[in-house]
Amino acid sequence: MIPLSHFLVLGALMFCISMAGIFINRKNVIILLMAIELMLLSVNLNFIAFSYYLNDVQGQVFVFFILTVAAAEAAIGLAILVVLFRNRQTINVADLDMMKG
Amino acid sequence: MEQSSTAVYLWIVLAPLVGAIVAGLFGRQIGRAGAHWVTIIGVSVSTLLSAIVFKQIVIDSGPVFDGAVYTWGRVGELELVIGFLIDRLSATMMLVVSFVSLMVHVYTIGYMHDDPGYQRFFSYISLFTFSMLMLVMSNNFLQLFFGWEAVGVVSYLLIGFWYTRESAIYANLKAFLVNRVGDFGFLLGVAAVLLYFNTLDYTEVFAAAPLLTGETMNVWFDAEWSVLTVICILLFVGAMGKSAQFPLHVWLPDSMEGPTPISALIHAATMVTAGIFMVARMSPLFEFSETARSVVLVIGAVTAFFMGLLGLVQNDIKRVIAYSTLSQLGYMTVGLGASAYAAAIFHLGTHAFFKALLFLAAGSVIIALHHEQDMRKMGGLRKYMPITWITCLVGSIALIGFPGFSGFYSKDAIIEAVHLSDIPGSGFAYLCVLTGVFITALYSFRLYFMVFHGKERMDEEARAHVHETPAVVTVPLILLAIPSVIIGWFYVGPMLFGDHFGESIFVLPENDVLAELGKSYHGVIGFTLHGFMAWPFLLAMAGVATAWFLYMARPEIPAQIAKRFSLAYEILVRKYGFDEFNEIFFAGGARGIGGLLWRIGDATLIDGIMVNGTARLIGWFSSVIRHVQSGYLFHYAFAMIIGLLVLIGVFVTFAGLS
Amino acid sequence: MMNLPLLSLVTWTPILGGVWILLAGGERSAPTARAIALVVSVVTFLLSIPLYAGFDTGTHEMQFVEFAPWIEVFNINYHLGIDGFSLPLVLLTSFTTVLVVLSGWEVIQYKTSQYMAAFLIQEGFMIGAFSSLDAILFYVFWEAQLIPMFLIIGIWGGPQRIYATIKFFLYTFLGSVFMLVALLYLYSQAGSFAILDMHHVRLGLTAQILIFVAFLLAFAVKVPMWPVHTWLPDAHVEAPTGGSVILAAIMLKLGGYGFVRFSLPITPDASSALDWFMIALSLVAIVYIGFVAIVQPDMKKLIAYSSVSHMGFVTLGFFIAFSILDSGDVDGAALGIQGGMVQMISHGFISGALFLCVGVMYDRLHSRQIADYGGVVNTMPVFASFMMLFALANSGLPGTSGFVGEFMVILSSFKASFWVAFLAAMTLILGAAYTLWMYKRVVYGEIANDGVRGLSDINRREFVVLASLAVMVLLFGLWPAPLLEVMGPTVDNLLEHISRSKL
Amino acid sequence: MEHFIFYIFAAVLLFAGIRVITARNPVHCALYLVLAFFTSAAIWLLLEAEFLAIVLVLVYVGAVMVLFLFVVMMLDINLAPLREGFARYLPVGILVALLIASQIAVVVGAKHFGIDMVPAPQRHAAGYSNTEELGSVLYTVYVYPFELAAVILLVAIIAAIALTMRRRRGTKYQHPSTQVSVRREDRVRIVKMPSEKKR
Amino acid sequence: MDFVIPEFMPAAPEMFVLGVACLILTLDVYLPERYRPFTYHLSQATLISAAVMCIALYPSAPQVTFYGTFVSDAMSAVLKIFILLVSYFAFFYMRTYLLERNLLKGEYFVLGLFAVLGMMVLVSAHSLLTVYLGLELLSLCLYALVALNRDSISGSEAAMKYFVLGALASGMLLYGMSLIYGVTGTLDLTEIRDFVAAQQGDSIILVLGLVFVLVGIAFKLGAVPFHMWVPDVYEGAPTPVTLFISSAPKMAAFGMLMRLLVDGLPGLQQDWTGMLAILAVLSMGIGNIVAIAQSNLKRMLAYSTIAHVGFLFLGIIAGSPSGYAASMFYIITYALMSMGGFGMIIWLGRAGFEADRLDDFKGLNDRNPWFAFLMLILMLSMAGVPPFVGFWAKWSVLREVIAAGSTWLAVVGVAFAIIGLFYYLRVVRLMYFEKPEEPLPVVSSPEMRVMMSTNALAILALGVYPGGLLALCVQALPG
Repeated sequence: MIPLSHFLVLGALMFCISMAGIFINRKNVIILLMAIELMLLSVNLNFIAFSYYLNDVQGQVFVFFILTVAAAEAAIGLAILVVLFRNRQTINVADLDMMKG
Repeated sequence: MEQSSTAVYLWIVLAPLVGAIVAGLFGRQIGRAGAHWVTIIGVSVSTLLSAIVFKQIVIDSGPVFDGAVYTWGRVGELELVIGFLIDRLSATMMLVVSFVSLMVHVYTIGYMHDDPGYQRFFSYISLFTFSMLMLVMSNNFLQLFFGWEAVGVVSYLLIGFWYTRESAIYANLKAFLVNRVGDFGFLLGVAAVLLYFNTLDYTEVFAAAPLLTGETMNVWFDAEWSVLTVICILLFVGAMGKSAQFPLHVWLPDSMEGPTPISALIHAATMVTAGIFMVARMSPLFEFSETARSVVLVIGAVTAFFMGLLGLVQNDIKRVIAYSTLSQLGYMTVGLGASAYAAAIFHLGTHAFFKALLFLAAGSVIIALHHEQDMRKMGGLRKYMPITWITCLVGSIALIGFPGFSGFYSKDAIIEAVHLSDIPGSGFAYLCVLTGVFITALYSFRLYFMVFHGKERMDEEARAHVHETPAVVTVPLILLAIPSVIIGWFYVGPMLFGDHFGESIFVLPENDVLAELGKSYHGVIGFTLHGFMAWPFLLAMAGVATAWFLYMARPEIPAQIAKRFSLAYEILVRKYGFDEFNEIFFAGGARGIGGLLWRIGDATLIDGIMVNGTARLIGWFSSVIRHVQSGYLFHYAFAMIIGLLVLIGVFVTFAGLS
Repeated sequence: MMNLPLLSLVTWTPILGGVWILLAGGERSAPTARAIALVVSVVTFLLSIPLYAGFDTGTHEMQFVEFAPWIEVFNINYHLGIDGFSLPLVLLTSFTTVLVVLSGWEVIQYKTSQYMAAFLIQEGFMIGAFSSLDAILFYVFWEAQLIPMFLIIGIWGGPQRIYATIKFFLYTFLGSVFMLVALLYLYSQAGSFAILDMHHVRLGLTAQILIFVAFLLAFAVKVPMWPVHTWLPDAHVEAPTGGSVILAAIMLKLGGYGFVRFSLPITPDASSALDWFMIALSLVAIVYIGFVAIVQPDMKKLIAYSSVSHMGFVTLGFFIAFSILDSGDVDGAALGIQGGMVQMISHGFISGALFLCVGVMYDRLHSRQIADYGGVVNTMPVFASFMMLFALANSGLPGTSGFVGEFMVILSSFKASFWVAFLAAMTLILGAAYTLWMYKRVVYGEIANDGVRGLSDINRREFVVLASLAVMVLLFGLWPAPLLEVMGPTVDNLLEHISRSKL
Repeated sequence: MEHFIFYIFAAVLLFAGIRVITARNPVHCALYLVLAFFTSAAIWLLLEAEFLAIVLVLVYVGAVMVLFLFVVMMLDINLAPLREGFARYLPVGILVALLIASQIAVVVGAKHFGIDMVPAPQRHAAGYSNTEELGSVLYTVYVYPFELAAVILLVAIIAAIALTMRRRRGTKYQHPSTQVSVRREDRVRIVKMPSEKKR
Repeated sequence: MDFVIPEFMPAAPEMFVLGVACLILTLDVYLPERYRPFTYHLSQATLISAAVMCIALYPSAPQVTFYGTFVSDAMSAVLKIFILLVSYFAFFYMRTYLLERNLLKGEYFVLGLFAVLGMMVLVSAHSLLTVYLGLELLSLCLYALVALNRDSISGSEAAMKYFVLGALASGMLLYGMSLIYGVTGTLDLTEIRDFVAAQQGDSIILVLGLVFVLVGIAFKLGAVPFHMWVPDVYEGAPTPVTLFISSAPKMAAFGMLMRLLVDGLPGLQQDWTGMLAILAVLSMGIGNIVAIAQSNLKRMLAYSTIAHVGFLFLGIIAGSPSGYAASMFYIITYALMSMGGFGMIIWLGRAGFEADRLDDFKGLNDRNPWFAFLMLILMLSMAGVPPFVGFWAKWSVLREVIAAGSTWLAVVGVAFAIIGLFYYLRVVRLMYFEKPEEPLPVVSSPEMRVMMSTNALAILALGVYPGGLLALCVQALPG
């Protein structure tokens, strides 16, 4: 039987990978959005693992809502991305430095 | 006549004040005549009343008056009042002060009659009279200090009367500051009195004085000083300022830069006597501190001798008299130091008369020569202005202490007193005062010969206009000449050996030199005759002779002497370099320190580094930090993650480990 | 009469008057603004007179007390009252403001209504600060008055005004926020913001010292004491005449007032533990600043420095008291504290007067540099005599109010130590030196330049202002008894209070 | 057996995740993300979350990832410049990531969540339906969150439209109302003409 | 299982807002152009009437409903009321601004209303799930609002940064929630509290979860080092949106903080107190210091927000009901002030001219004394100078933190407050001591004047008599 800790460690690793993805990725905003999806995925993994080992459905419900929200988030994120691209003709992260200081 | 009340004393003080205020504030309205009338009336009133008081207190030996006028302020038990103490001493002083001031007022009418500041001048001198009277009539240290400073201020105003003259306004600032140095000590003295007597009232302080003889205080790190000594010396510092004792004498000669011989006279005859009076008043304290008295003695002796020397090389007629004043003040101080207070006061009185006489005479000469003050441009004036000549001669004789003239009695008494005194320094003092007699004779007759005899050195058109001065000038001369001659006869007895001052001056029997002297006193005549056989007389005569020889017979010699002993001469002309020293060391030093503290301390350290430095530091810091906000998403994300990392590290990992 | 809320009236009349001016005054209506300002300030002054008339000098209790709940949740109340410390300062404030309004009469042409309003509001805040018995109420007034002064200096000031006014605001704010912390701490100990309750809260020595330091920051900056005094010369030099007058005459007094109202009674043990430090600072102020003042080329700066030096006597008087108390000489201590208080009042008159004098000259020649003057007496004799009086008063001449305070403080400090008195008495020389030297260079001498030649003597308005101050200076110099009488019981009570340890 | 399956999928998941953030081409990234979704769906199945696993595949792989790909294609970004200077930040990135990962792992590791601490629950019976269980609570206990989720989706729609929709010149639209309300007269015209004579 | 209809009344305002929002949405689509203002007035009416409902339904005791996912207590009621009022002002400014530049679109108000709904959900959330959903609802609306002016380059950039960082933050929040759920086995805040209270031994996993949750909160409030989005978003977003973001959502975020930390995890108090202390010091420091270097007023106010958040934390660090009350007072008054500040910018600006440079305020006293005076009030109030309400805000948090015994924090706070005063004074100085660059008088619509004056004078009035609001906050947070 697989111990809970394995799932959690896996989730932690995924979480850190996605976090790293957000700040080591200097170029493409889309990849940031994907990293965010990945992050939510790892959170979901946590919830589901817990809910299984706690034998409690709430975790899965929570995951359900996270999935919903994540979809909405993705939609808005992509919309913003489109607007940005129309204004700047680029989605290069390193170009988004109009405002600083 | 019945005992006069507070009202009378108040009138004595206030009459001149009223005059001063009226003349000062409404001078324009009442005009010149109005100004001098109102002030003269004021002063005459107080002179008259002082005379009455004098009669009551001194002649009829009425009871001493000691009463408060109003409470100035009260702090807990300590009550500070304004009040009068009228005893024989103060009565005498009141008379002298008011009389001399009256003379001055009258004389001023003539002397200042074409000066634009006529009213102002009258208000000043009336104000001066007021302050001086407040000083002598006070019954406590607070009021004493008040009068003390007030006369200082009026002298400041008088010296700077012609405020457009650079020399005048330099002199008055100098005078005020030097006086302030004296007052500095005086105030500390008053503070000390309050500390140890817990009151500022004369009578209480004097009553308690004997109990404090044993008391000591710690001034230096471990040196225990007698309290009374400290108090007396501190007070005497004040006296040194006012009475222009060495080394605080520097202001007096310069005050002659003041407009007129009148201000000079004010200082010479009255203001400077404040110090002498004060010490005499404090005799109950000084008596219990031999140390203090020898300090007084030595200081006085030094002043008497060395200031006299300076008189020899001066050519400004007023300055010569000024230095002679300094020297005579030295004599008085010596008298005080030898606890011959009466003699000192006596000399103060006689000196007031003949010195006033001399000043007025000099003034009259100056008017006659249209404000020429250099003796080298005078000579042979006796045929042009006989009255001035005679009176001036009388004055000089009195000054050198020719037996029979007033100066003789007072001065001789002091010399004898010093001779008899045996406190430390008396020997040195005796030497100084003896030689001082010679010097005195020398410079006063130098002046006399140079002005009234010899060949006429003034220029043509000056000579053409020379003539005797008007009555307002000459009358006071005569009025002053008479007492300069005779006053000694009447007062030597009662003042020195009688009980003229009664209780008001306190002398311990063991150092009552005058009583000692009194044993050999057999009336005026005997005293006078004895004078002819005494050293002082011979020295004086020698001085006169020398003066005649140098300035009548062989006028070229002085120049050669000056060349021969050029160094000594230089020193004298430079007045021992005091002015330079003060100018460089004190004035310059103060400005230097001030500038240093300002630029280094305030501007650079506090403002530059502490205040603006902090501001600049923060500004720099902020301009650096703001670059962390680089505008790049990944940096922002990185910052968040680092924050997360730190929080986890601190609160989870470390907490977990510990 | 007595049942009127006098203190509230005196506090709020000027504030509301200021608001009225702002509402009434467009820039066109300068005359109206002046008129209203004068009326309001005079009314305020008249209202403040009954305070003195009805003041019972027999007790140290607070009088004319007004009490109304303000913030019930934290037991903060609108609590006013005056005792022997506050009364003279309140009167001084209402008196000075009238003169300030007059002095700015036709001098201020730019935004007159705002100018007048600022001063009236300022007056209200200051009176409020002097008469509040609730720490927070006090703090609100104390801080609020920075705003009008900030604007006064900044809008109507000289060329460097912006630097000066921001420095002024930041400096003062720096001090007061730490006082706020201290007050809040005291609240956490005493459970009440009433100042009188704070007086009786017991505190350990460490706590006392920390609180004392916090208070010190606030009050030392305000007084100002060396070395946090450097805002004062700048502020004074740049401020318009009225601003300098209020600043010197009253705002500095808030610092001294703070010491007797807060530091001494609340932290007596810390105060006596640190009195050597305070005395040292005071002496530095007296001597060091005295020297600095001598070399100032700018009249206002010189007077500003002399203010610092004179305020040194205030703090000296307050803190010399402790070492005297140790020797059990209560009267001596009282002498010191009363001396300090008298010094504050008299300095209010004198420095105010001197700044007005400089203002009179500045209005004519638009220069404050001593070098630009000389021989003023030839063209302005009346003015010269007034300035002479104030100059002498500034150098502590007996018979003027300037003497009284210094005299008492020196007397009492001699009781503590010869050398303290010695250094303090240096002011006799230094004060005379810098004041009269300036007077000599500015007023005496030949007419220096055509500017001076063209000067006209003071007009009736200026005469009234200066004369009324002159009367005050002489009155309190010749007869300080009433002043001392008012303070007497309060001072005794304070001494009785601080002689009891809180440990 | 389970362990074996788990480790396989875990490995694939991690690999896919790493590739998502490191692949050069965004299209590849998207595809790796899809892979990640698939593998985690499988892992969820191990945890008996069948419904969610299926939803994940359907909704995410079916909808969200398609949207991503669509956008990637739509904004045809030239891929060349999007990569340089990547390696420079990699080390620090890895370092920080590992630091955090290790710290978390220490906490959530075997010490607290080992099999001995948290015993695995016994399997559900054969008849058990994960979907049913979720469904039963979703509209009752979680009605309020459910409504909120609906609102969120609504907001997403509004926002997406408001942000991206714009009317261009020259685009053609159908107008159903006019189409419906068209009458015969508008379309056909009857012309009467004589019929042709016969010869 | 058996299903009982939950109590709806407590949630009435939320449902009302939701309903009207949907109504407006439909109207906005079908209403002809000339009736468009109607949607604006309708939404304003909604806000006001929702506020009225909140007052009417003011709960005497906490009411939990929807199976423990929703709670309505005094705190939520008070926060909701102020959120609605502030949003009322914000919508007004939004409309004036957009009309001047004819950018007006119905979506602004629809999204605004949904954002308001999100905040209401957030402040009365009683379960991790509703906290998350409310937060997302709010955030998504805000992202959209920031980008809604589609042709503004800076707007879209700001939106992108806001979105990515926001998503990152909510991801961390979720991770934390998952850990908390994993330990406690429940999402209900009360049950979590009881579990933590009951459980002994090391709570290290909970602390780990707490850290992640706290990051989410700190991000929403904009505390250092999770503040990076604040300046850019404030500068890039359209000014009225900035105004909105900087006012109402801060109160909601405060509510979220209260829910999660105080309602949910009081057991870990000494842990989150320590974390908040670090964040507070950093925020006060960085915020105040960097603000000095700003030349753009919007950015300056952004940094001042960060600093204010630092002060806000002080009250929570105090860890007592009165401390929370102090923070609540702080956040409410702060919302008022920042609204006024940005309102000033909107009012000074014109079509084609954003008055967001500091220099645009030069000589305002010459151009329009009244508005200069109002700005003076705002600035000094933010600086915490009496007699303005900003002073009372600082006063109350300082009082609490001192009462809690950590005087050092208070000292640090006031030290930074001094630095803060400097840049607020700089604005006053520009307005009063400098000559205007272009001395043209300032034009403004009467209702604009009324709104601004009410806003600023409210700050003055609250400064003279803060007692009422203080009392309200205190009773809104019983022990």
